[in-house]
Amino acid sequence: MTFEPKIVGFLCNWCSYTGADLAGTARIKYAPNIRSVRVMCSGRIEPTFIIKALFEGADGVLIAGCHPGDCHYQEGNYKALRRHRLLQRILPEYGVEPERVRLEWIAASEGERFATIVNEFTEQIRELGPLGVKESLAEAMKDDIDHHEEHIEESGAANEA
Amino acid sequence: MSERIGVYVCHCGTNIAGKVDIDKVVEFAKGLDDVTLVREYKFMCSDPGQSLIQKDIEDGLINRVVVASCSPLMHEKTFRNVCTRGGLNEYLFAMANIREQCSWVHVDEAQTTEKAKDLIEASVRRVALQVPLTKREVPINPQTLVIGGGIAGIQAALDLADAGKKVILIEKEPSIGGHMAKFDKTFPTLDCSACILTPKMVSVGQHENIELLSWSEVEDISGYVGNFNIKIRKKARYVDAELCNGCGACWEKCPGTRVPRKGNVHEKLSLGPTTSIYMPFMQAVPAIPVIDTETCIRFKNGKCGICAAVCERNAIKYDMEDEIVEFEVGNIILATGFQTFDPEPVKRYGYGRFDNVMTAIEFEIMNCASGNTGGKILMADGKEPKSIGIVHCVGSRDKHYNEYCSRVCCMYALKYSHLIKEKIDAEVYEFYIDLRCFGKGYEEFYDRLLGEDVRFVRGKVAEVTEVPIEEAEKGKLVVEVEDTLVGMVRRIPLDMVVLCTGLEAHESLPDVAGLCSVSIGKDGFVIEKHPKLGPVATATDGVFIAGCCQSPKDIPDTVAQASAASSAVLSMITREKIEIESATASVDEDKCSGCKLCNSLCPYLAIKYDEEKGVSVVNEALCKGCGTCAAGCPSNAISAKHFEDRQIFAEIKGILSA
Amino acid sequence: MKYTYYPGCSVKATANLYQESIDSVMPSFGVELEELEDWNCCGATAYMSVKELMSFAISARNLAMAEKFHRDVVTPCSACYLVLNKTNHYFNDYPDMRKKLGIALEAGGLSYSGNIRVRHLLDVMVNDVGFEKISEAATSKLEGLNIAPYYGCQIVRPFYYGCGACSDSEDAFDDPDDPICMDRLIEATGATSVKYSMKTKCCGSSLMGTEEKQALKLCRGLLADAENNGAHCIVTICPLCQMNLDIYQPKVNSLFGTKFNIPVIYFTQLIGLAMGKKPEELGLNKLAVKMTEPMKQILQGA
Amino acid sequence: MKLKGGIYWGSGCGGCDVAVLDIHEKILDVAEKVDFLFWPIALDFKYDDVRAMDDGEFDLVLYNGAIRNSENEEIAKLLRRKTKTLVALGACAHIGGLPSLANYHTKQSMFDRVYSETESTDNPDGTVPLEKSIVDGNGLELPRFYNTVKTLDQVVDVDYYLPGCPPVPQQIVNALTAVFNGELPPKGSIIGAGTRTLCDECPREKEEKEISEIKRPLNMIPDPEKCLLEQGLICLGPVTREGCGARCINSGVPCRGCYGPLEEVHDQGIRMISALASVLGPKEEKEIDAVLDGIVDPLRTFHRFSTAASILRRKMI
Repeated sequence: MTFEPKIVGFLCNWCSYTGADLAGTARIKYAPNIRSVRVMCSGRIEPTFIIKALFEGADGVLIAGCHPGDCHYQEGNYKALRRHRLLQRILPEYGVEPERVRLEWIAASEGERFATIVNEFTEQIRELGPLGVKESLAEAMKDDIDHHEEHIEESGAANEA
Repeated sequence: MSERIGVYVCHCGTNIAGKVDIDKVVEFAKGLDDVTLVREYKFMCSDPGQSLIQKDIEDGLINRVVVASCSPLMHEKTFRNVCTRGGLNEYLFAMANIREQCSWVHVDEAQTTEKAKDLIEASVRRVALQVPLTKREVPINPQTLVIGGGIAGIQAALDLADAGKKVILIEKEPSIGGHMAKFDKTFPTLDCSACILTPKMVSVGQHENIELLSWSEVEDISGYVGNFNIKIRKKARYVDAELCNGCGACWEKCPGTRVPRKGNVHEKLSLGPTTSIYMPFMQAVPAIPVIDTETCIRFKNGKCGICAAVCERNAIKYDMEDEIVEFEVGNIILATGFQTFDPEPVKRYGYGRFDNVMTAIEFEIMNCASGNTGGKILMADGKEPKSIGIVHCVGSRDKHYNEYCSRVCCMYALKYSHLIKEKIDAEVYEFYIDLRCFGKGYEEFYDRLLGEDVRFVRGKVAEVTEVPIEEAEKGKLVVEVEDTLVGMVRRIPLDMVVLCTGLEAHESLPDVAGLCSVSIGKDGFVIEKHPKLGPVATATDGVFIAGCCQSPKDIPDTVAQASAASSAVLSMITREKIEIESATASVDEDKCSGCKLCNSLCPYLAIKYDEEKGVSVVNEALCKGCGTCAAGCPSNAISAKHFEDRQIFAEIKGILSA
Repeated sequence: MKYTYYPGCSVKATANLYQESIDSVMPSFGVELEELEDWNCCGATAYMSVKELMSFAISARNLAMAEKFHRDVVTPCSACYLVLNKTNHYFNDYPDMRKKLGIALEAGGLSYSGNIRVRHLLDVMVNDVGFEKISEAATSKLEGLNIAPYYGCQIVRPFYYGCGACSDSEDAFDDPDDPICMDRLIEATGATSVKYSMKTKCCGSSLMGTEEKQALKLCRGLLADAENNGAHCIVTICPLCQMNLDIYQPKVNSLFGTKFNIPVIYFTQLIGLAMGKKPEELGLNKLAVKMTEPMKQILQGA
Repeated sequence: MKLKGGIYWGSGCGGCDVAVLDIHEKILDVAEKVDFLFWPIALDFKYDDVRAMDDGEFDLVLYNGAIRNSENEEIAKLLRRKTKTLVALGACAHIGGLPSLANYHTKQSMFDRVYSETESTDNPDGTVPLEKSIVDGNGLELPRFYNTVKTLDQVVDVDYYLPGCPPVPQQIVNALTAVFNGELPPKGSIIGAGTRTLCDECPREKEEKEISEIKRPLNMIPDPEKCLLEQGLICLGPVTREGCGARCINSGVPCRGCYGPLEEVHDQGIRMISALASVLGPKEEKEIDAVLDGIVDPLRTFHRFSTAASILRRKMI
């Protein structure tokens, strides 16, 4: 079976979520790999959400907000941008390709652009392959086993006896 | 505690059911934790669909609702109301968007169905953690602030005042009237501008419900819908408004020169007196002069005092100072208007280099009967021009300056042609890209002009130059233009060129908008609440817009929008109270350490530090619920209601559970 | 400051006086121009409207060869500047064209990533060297000399590196509507720059070969505007502009009955004169319209 | 009757044991109330002595240090069985501590570095520790070195957490007193620390923040009165639990985060990223990057003590 990337989108209510809706109203087809979480403003998006999404199995995360200057709440998108820039610096240290977390400005009128970005991003992630944070963690810990466990079990049983 | 969640899957006719396997989705939803019942229906938003949900709530079968249908932007309100009617708090409802972002945009049925499942699981997990929120109401102060005394502000103020509501109208110039007061005639009816505007200005000045503050600026705005606190700076006029009777003795004797008395005709253009103490034009309201301190001899070197000497009522007060006055209002109407594009940077049109290249507003003033040319059309040297070119779209529809169409230039250009033809015997050329004559009576006006011997040349003017090639071009301004209808480049020698400078938001707008937390778009105009359905409101409750601060518009549209804004304000005042956003941020004071990190994050200044408690607190009346502070709070002391961390985590888990 | 030098065909032939002045002046400013080996004609502006793909392809060959040096390409010719930049622009902004050009280059064993910046020598002088250095080097200030800076129409066109068709890109080195960098350069030599309207107007370019009368008409306008505004001479930055205004000046006079006698020199020659170099060293002896008496006097005074 | 107590160190530096001794004369009060039956750093007892005890015989065991190898895990599990109350003492047991910075490497890469690559290593035969080896005919067994460092509660159930690197002695006294008086909070609580972040007890003046340059303590002398973060120093105080008495802050050194995050903060380091980035001055990408360039080794700075307890826990392999 081919690898189908799982992509989580965090979209701001006023521009990007509306833009994504517009892609729907205009019946523009795009890759089904993205599932979006709606927040009121891209300024609400915490890096923790992104890390959590990666941990829970996302292969890529798309953050989308209003274009600079167009934020419904004036400046939330700049906060999103700054958090994204800093997050990008630590992802490689985790062994996560920074391209997996993408920030885009998508206006309410840019349904077509939303679809294009999702398609492009899906293909990009497909090329990068699965991320598999949990699998990697399990793999990294598979030999971290205490061989004495049995011994303790036995001695515990002996005590009880 | 386990919740009883009801999941309602909508077919939306075939819109969803055509792509999503409803049976599979229903079966899947039944298996989710806390889900007690799952129903499907053809149109969930229809009356029977809504009743299904309402009945289940009333029967006590469920205490949380998930509707899987269209976008929440479409029907969230509808289903929230259903919950309320059923007796369930509307915030115990969540929506899965399986239409706009699922069935409508994907091709493969199996994948679309899988996505629908994931979105439903996310909503189910989320709704389980949602908490009831209470609606909040604040009272509305019936007084209104109108910023800007052009025709938009005048109309809005009069509408409100006539309805018996108090209005504070502020204008930064010495008189109200705005741009309209500078016009001679208005298109397409050729009404005399002064004749229709002056009575309105006078009404404003005399209205018992309007407090007019001219020569004043907004200093500060704080508070929130229904309860704004306003600080206004009344600039010193140096003339006591109580004593002055507008007799004019002062400016008749004033030796100072505000508008140069030497120089060519175009440089000397003015509507009112050219002296340092002046009224901007003779019909000014209030009819009280003001001293221009930049040019007043008294203020420059203390050596004059003529105006004070000639004033019989002793109204001149050189020691007057700016005064700050404060008001409380419930609503604000922004009507800051426009300024015209400065064509100087468009070097190829030669404005500033050539005497006889003038802007539209200069041409208006020259045409105005009450101006100092007496409405005569003259070249800089005082002679009558024999040929005039009118260049459209200067600074408009141009990626280098403003991309938008300024909407009024085509029509005022046509008006100019008519006025020129009426007043003098000159050839008139209109250089246009497209003629946009869309309003009532506009196309007819254009048609009329076609019969008035005006030369229409379709093409964007490349250049206005003084360098002659042919003999006939010597001593003339030459307009070089590609006539796209003829298909050739033409050089047309002219005596005078009028640049149809576009409309831009007034330079004072960003500051004022900032004070009311209203956003400015990249075109420089205020972003309205909705471009189609909310054109007079803004994203900030209680702040409305009228006229050219929203976009370029003509007088009829401005007046219509001003009336719309005032009726929106009236509707607010009449209901006396307003519900405000429930999904706000709130600070857990037990967790807040008072680090003040969040204080600068709020665009609405809703977060303040409470010195006594040593914690930051959110003024929920000001909070719009963007959640930026919650994301920035290092100790998780701030939670964004309805978008709490745990709710979003649950959603993420749900999305990725498959 | 080292650059890859793309001289273009003109300076190797008719405009060798331009090259002479470049060779004479540039080393003093630390500008090292390393000529691109095996360069070919850019196709000039005319070819582009005849065979677009072919013209881009031959132009792209130069860019591809220059890429391995990772330096800016500098050309003294406005036409080369325009064509190479336009090629870059089409290569970078039109995926179809990029593909086709990629195939063409591959056939020649070359490849291009689109990352070479093409600059005019004037850009290098005013932005990399700077007016201050020029002013320092101009020991013989040309006070009293009125010079009309002639930018020509090609350098100000909006095909700047990598920016699509926008003239307000930060890569643009001067205002396309109202360029002033050469005015400032003239001031730096102590001379006075003449303000005139036609400074960015076309000289007729290659029309001189096909529609001579039209081209001469354009030259006449230019010369007239410069003269009316009191110019002693015209300074240009493009071999074709110089040739049209200089060599064809007598023809303009005979056709239109005018009496123009305005020397047309290159900006590098101007800088050389201000540095006190001998006219012959700068190729000034090869002008068709010789330096006029008033000019000579000012130069001697300096 | 005296209580039966034990103190154990897993992968740690011993600082926590010393912190216990640092309660000075109060140790006598403790000794009056508690019989220490197991405290490897101070008293000679054997694992077998513990194994011989009844399950739940200890009233209280303080476990400090992270879980780095199988021995740490084995004894953690043993003590869990033998005690009524198990307390994770110190940052390592609580959130992984400094040892968990090793999670950005693998066992192999660390062995390579330590046993062959360091500049001072002289190991021509490439000898590395083996789990089983024969020396002079005698079998020798070493615990297994884990790939991933864990917190105590990632291997056993923990009753209470006493954070800090090391915990402040007074907080240890407070916690022990609570045990003696039977005044313990609900299981799973943090004891010996506050409920807010360090800024609450930090005496420095705080204003609204806008940071346009990141600085390092070695390059500046901070204003003694003002918030360190506002002065451009990366201070983890805003994301770190109070309780230490702001000891570093008072010495002009920014907080490094040893007391761990507040409840419901899922990831201390990532939280700091969000908070810090929120209050940076610039809006343009290039300018933002220029400010961020000032942060040396951001991930380890933000996760200095909490890597093992962070969401991703380690570098992917």
